[in-house]
Amino acid sequence: SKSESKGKLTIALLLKSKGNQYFVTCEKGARIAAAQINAELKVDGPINSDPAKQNEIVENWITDGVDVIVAACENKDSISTALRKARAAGIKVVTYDADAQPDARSFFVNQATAQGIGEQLIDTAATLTGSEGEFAIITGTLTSANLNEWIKHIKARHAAKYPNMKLVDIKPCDDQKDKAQQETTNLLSTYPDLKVIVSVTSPGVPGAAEAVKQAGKTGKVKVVGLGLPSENNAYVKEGVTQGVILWNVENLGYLAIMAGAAVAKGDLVAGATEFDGGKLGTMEVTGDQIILGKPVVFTRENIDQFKF
Amino acid sequence: MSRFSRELTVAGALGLLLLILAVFAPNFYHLQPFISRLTSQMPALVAAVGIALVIISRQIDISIGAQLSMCAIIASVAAGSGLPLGAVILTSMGAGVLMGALNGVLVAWVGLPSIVVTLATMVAWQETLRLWQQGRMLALPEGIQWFGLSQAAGQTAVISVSLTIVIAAAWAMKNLALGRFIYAVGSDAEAARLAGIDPRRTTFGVFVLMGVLAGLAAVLNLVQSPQVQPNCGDGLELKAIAAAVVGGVAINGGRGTLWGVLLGLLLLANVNPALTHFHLPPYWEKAIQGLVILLAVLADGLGRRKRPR
Amino acid sequence: MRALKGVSFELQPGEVHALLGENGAGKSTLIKVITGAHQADGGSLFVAGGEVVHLTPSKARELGIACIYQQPSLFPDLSVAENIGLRLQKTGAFSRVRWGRQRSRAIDLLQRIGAEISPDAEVRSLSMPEQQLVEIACALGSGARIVIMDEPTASLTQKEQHLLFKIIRDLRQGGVGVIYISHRLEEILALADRVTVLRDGESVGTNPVDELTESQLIKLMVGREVSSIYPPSEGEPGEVVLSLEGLGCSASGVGGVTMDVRAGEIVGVAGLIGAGRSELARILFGITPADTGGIVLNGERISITCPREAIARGIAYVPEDRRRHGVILEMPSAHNMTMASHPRLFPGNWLRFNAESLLAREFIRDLGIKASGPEAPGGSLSGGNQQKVSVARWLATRPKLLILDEPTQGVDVGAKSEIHRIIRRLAREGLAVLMISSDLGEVLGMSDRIAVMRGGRLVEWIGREQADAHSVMAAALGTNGKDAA
Amino acid sequence: MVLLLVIVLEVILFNSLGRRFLSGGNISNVFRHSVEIGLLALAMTPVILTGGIDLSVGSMMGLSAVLFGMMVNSFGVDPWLAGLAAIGFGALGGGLNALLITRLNLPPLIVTLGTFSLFRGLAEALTKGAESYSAFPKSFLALGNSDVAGLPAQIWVFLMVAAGIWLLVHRTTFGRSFRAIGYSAEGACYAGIPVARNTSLAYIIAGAVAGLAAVILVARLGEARANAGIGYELLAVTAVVLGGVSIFGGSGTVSGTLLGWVSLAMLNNGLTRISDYRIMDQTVASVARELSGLLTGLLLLAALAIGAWTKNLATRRARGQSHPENPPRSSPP
Ligand SMILES: Nc1ncnc2c1ncn2[C@@H]1O[C@H](COP(=O)(O)OP(=O)(O)OP(=O)(O)O)[C@@H](O)[C@H]1O
Ligand SMILES: Nc1ncnc2c1ncn2[C@@H]1O[C@H](COP(=O)(O)OP(=O)(O)OP(=O)(O)O)[C@@H](O)[C@H]1O
Ligand SMILES: [Mg+2]
Ligand SMILES: [Mg+2]
Repeated sequence: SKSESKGKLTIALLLKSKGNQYFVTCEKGARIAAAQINAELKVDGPINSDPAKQNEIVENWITDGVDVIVAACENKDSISTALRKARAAGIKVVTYDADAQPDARSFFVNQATAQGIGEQLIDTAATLTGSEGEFAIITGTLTSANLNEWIKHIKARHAAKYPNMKLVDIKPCDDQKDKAQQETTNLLSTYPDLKVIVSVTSPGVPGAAEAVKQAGKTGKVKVVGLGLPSENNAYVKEGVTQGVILWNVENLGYLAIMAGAAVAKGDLVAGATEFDGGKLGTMEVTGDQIILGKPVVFTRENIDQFKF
Repeated sequence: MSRFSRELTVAGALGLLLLILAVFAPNFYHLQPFISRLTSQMPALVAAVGIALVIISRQIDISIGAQLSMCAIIASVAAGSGLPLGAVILTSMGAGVLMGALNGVLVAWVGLPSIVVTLATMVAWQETLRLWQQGRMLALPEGIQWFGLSQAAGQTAVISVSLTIVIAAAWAMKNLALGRFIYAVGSDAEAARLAGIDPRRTTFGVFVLMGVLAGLAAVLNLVQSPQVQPNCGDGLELKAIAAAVVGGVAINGGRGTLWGVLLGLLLLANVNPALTHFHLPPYWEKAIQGLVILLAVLADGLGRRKRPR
Repeated sequence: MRALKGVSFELQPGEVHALLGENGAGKSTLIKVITGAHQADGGSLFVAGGEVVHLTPSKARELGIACIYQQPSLFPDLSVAENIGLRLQKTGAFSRVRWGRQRSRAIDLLQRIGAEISPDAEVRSLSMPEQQLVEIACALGSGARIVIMDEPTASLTQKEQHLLFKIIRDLRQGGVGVIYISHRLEEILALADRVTVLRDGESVGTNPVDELTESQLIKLMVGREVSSIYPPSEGEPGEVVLSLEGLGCSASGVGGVTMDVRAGEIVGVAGLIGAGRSELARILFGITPADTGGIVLNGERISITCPREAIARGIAYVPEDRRRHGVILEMPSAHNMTMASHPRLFPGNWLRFNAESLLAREFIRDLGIKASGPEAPGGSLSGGNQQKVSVARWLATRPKLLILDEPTQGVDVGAKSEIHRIIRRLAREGLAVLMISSDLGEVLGMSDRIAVMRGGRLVEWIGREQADAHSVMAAALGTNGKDAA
Repeated sequence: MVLLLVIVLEVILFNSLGRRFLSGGNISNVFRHSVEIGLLALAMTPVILTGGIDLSVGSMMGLSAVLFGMMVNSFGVDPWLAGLAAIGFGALGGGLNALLITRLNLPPLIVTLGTFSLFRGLAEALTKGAESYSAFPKSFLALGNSDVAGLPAQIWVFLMVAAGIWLLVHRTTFGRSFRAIGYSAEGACYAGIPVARNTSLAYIIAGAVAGLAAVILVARLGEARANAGIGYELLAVTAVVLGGVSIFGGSGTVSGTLLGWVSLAMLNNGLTRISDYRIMDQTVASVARELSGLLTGLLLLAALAIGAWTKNLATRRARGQSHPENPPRSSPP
């Protein structure tokens, strides 16, 4: 294949958005992996919320003739169109972070399933409130596909397991911390009995925490969400935010590249049950997914150990 | 008086909204959330004052959101390097002055259309920020949040500074020759020139003032939480322009009061919380904001049609 | 692009100095140079003995020069009091506006000139003459040593005129120098001490008014006998093309206009500025909606709601404001000339460049338009040639009725008689012409019949034989005993 | 012409710095990916020629995309029929803008700012923000992803629209009247030009083309979602203005718009081409895309400043007085 003729593997890493701390960290892990296996790494991603941008980047890579595309997908259906083209052009495709349609890639490096994330979030919320009372969700934008996927699983788990909890509202914060803060303030005054706020987007967690703190409801209203430890460190220590949930993002980027390289080299083929995850050791392969491992719940005790 | 019909309409609409909230959602008036909500609108209010001046002088500035982000990040970097609070505030405003002056030079002296100039500078600042900060949320040092005061005192400070600016600007627009120059230039630049007012200097000054206010708004935004995000000004331009226009500032210049702007901003800013308090689904939010803008100008257009030309 | 070539002119304190000249002679340009609105590119200006360089409007004001511009230059969004205040302020940007004082000063000034205008009214709500009054108030309040008035009486009624004359005499008494521009010779004879005549941007001489008669003035202005420049009327008029039956529009103060215009006939419409002549034309052309009376065109009763409809009916209107309505300055002359005939020239809305350029070249040749070619932008032509382009646009529509509104405004002497010849030729070819003009000589020289309007009404018909300057002016002013105003 | 030079420079620069910039596949990508913005820029040209602006086209794309997806997925409408309907909805939205602008004499900037929010809001409300539609037949998706006669399929549609708009602007009386209205609406009215009708036409076309752009975007992405076309209005305005169309109306050409669009599209693509180069051991990768916005802004300002420099003199001379930024304020009666 091309990779042999060139000698050096070219791996393209697609981010959901550039200039976003989460993906900056992913990229960091990816670079470590690329350096380790001596592959050339290209990184790109949209800088705005234009849903068509990811497709454009993938198609550019197709003309570039990269060997592997490792993609985090913003819009599942749209990006699959482009990824299928890439596969048709002989490029290996692995997804990470957010999956595409199964026929558009060979493996998905899963930090945790959408279901897992959704359930982890509501389970944490339930634990904090004794499985009862009102809760509200802060999301990024209303049109964001994978956030909606997580919310769907939150709702399903809620309906199945926590009949005494009540989802009162879902508010978008446009991925702006300040807007999350304002929305939370509104939620707090609209629903005085609110017990917990769940943010499925990372700027939403510190935003909600600041609003709860300013309302003097620290501890009375819990805050949980998906977020970066660095952005939430202070709030967790002050006891405003109870649970920040995230996987080791750097390792996610690392593993995604390792998986991509393994697929390209033919080390990882359909039906495999494990592959060599470099510094992460041997990773288990379940069907067409490679699970990074359980998300970490950052708490007052462990949050200082994570530097991203 | 018919001159202030728009202000009265908006005041009426705001009053009605607040009344309905009082009856159906009294929670809206709980002191702490009420104050917090008000405080969080103050940066937009200060920016809206600036944009109102720009529009009254018959220009437009869509770079203000990017200006605010830029000022906020420069200020927080300054704060991070250990500058005292006062110097941080000055840094922010200074950055605003420079960015405003750039717009001003290109519009007033080079003679380029303001919508294009500010479109270009908007993109430029946004991209600079992305390049520079990579979306990192910056943590601010101690003593910046609430100006190092208690929360209540800080909120009072933010609100009173902002209202002071509105009042001072409204007073100046009414009572200082400079304010009248802005109206005059917006009303008819050639007549202003014949009356001995320099339209170019006035226009330039307005853009610089806009920059100062953007810098100040950035500070007022900065002090409300311990971290700042590089996209904190995104969307501010639309919010401020809509507030000014809904409040009766004529997009063709020459007309409008800052009281109207204040009312317009409060009206638009309260639509969203009201929707929450009325338990309306969030996905109606944008459509309703758009309708409010259209209805406000529609009322104006119909009123204008009745008047003989 | 030289409006002024060499003007020598001096103004004594306590003198009313009239500036006289045909339309486009450069009077307004001269005073715009004096007030710093335009920069002179040669010569020098002395105020009270000192030479002034780089004059700007504010510098002019400091020097004590105040001006009433021909086109009111007020701020439409601001109140009357504030307009006056802004024009009078001599303050820095950071000084206080004293609303109370400003308002009482405005009331005072408006009273002095007998204007019944509320100081709180927005200027955009004022009529043209009211705006003129505000301009006068601004100039009077300035306490200037030199007051310039560019056709201040253009739209004033007798009452305000008399008050204005009294004020001007008071100013003269107080040692103020007044430059007074007007096309009304009787005003100049009554008011001025000396008169300077401008012709095509040059001063042709200054004389004491006492030594001059009206006809001498005209001769000075035009440089030859007026009567000689008009082509003679010939032939009998044909069918009635247009008849108006009590036409009017209450909003603009025009009412009860009844008239017939025949093919081959030139009907002159005389009247003072503001008499409603242009308004009548705008009603006929569908720009202002009529609300009373009817229009009969070629025997058919019609109503006209927009210019497009008027054009389709064979009406053409050469508007009075050439720069705003007559020519689109940025567009090529050829495009300007075909603009009103799109449906006729471009069937199916497809442009036909050959046809367009052919037509443009024909008009350029026939009307003697001096242009570098059909592509020359309207704004690059001289005023007279712009006017010809405007006329060409309407001739291209092949109208049955041609309404001309101040057809020779801003047009130099040569071009003027050329336009007159064209109008006469068209009439001869069977066109009905309604010619509105403030130029008395033109009305007298061109018209087969003269309709005189006053206060929005058609007050008198004067046949060609009876028409003279006196009878027309008297009818226009309403001073021939029948209707003492 | 400045823009041609810019494009040539871009080609030389990107081809020497980046990889395979001039390869057929890449050139075809450049156009495939910017067709929607190109369509909006084309549609915006008549609007800007009349002295107006339409900020709602991007949002209209979102609304049209959602309506289109809904028709196909929820009501089983044939995608080609639904595509026509989406164009129709776009025209309807443009009609709303036109109504407010011409009948009520409201400023286009504010009207379309309102509909900018309204259309996007309706799209979100219709889908509750979350739903999207992706079950489209292959034959339809081919419009967005296949090549026809060596060019991306949608380019053929684009070329047809471009030819149509070019004819409209340069070969019909409508185009002539757009300019007249842009230079002086009042003057156009006195010349018997149906100002309200023709202005409306420009906005309706803009809406319809936005609808078409939405359909093409959906065909390319295979998914219809309320966020289609976010921010495209500014990109389109940028291309138009870069192409030398005066934002005050009156002057400008469709070919200028096309050049403006091409130079922007190449800049955008070319900068990502050079992304795998390293400068002093530092990857430029993370920088390139951010630079594109910055350079776009600078390019815009530079092009305008040069344009203003050379043209200002001419217009000043033609107008004789007043500043260019102070066009006559009165509108036709
Ligand atoms: N801005 C301008 N650009 C080019 N030519 C101009 C401009 N303004 C006036 N002119 C021309 O300069 C000449 C003098 O104009 P001006 O307005 O001074 O005449 P005027 O004597 O005041 O005439 P009127 O009696 O009509 O007021 C005219 O031929 C006119 O067409
Ligand atoms: N902008 C305006 N607003 C209100 N009234 C106006 C306005 N313009 C004109 N009028 C009124 O309409 C009447 C007729 O004006 P018009 O311009 O038709 O007079 P005219 O005899 O044609 O004078 P001119 O010689 O200047 O053309 C005037 O008496 C004036 O009061
Ligand atoms: Mg004059
Ligand atoms: Mg007239």
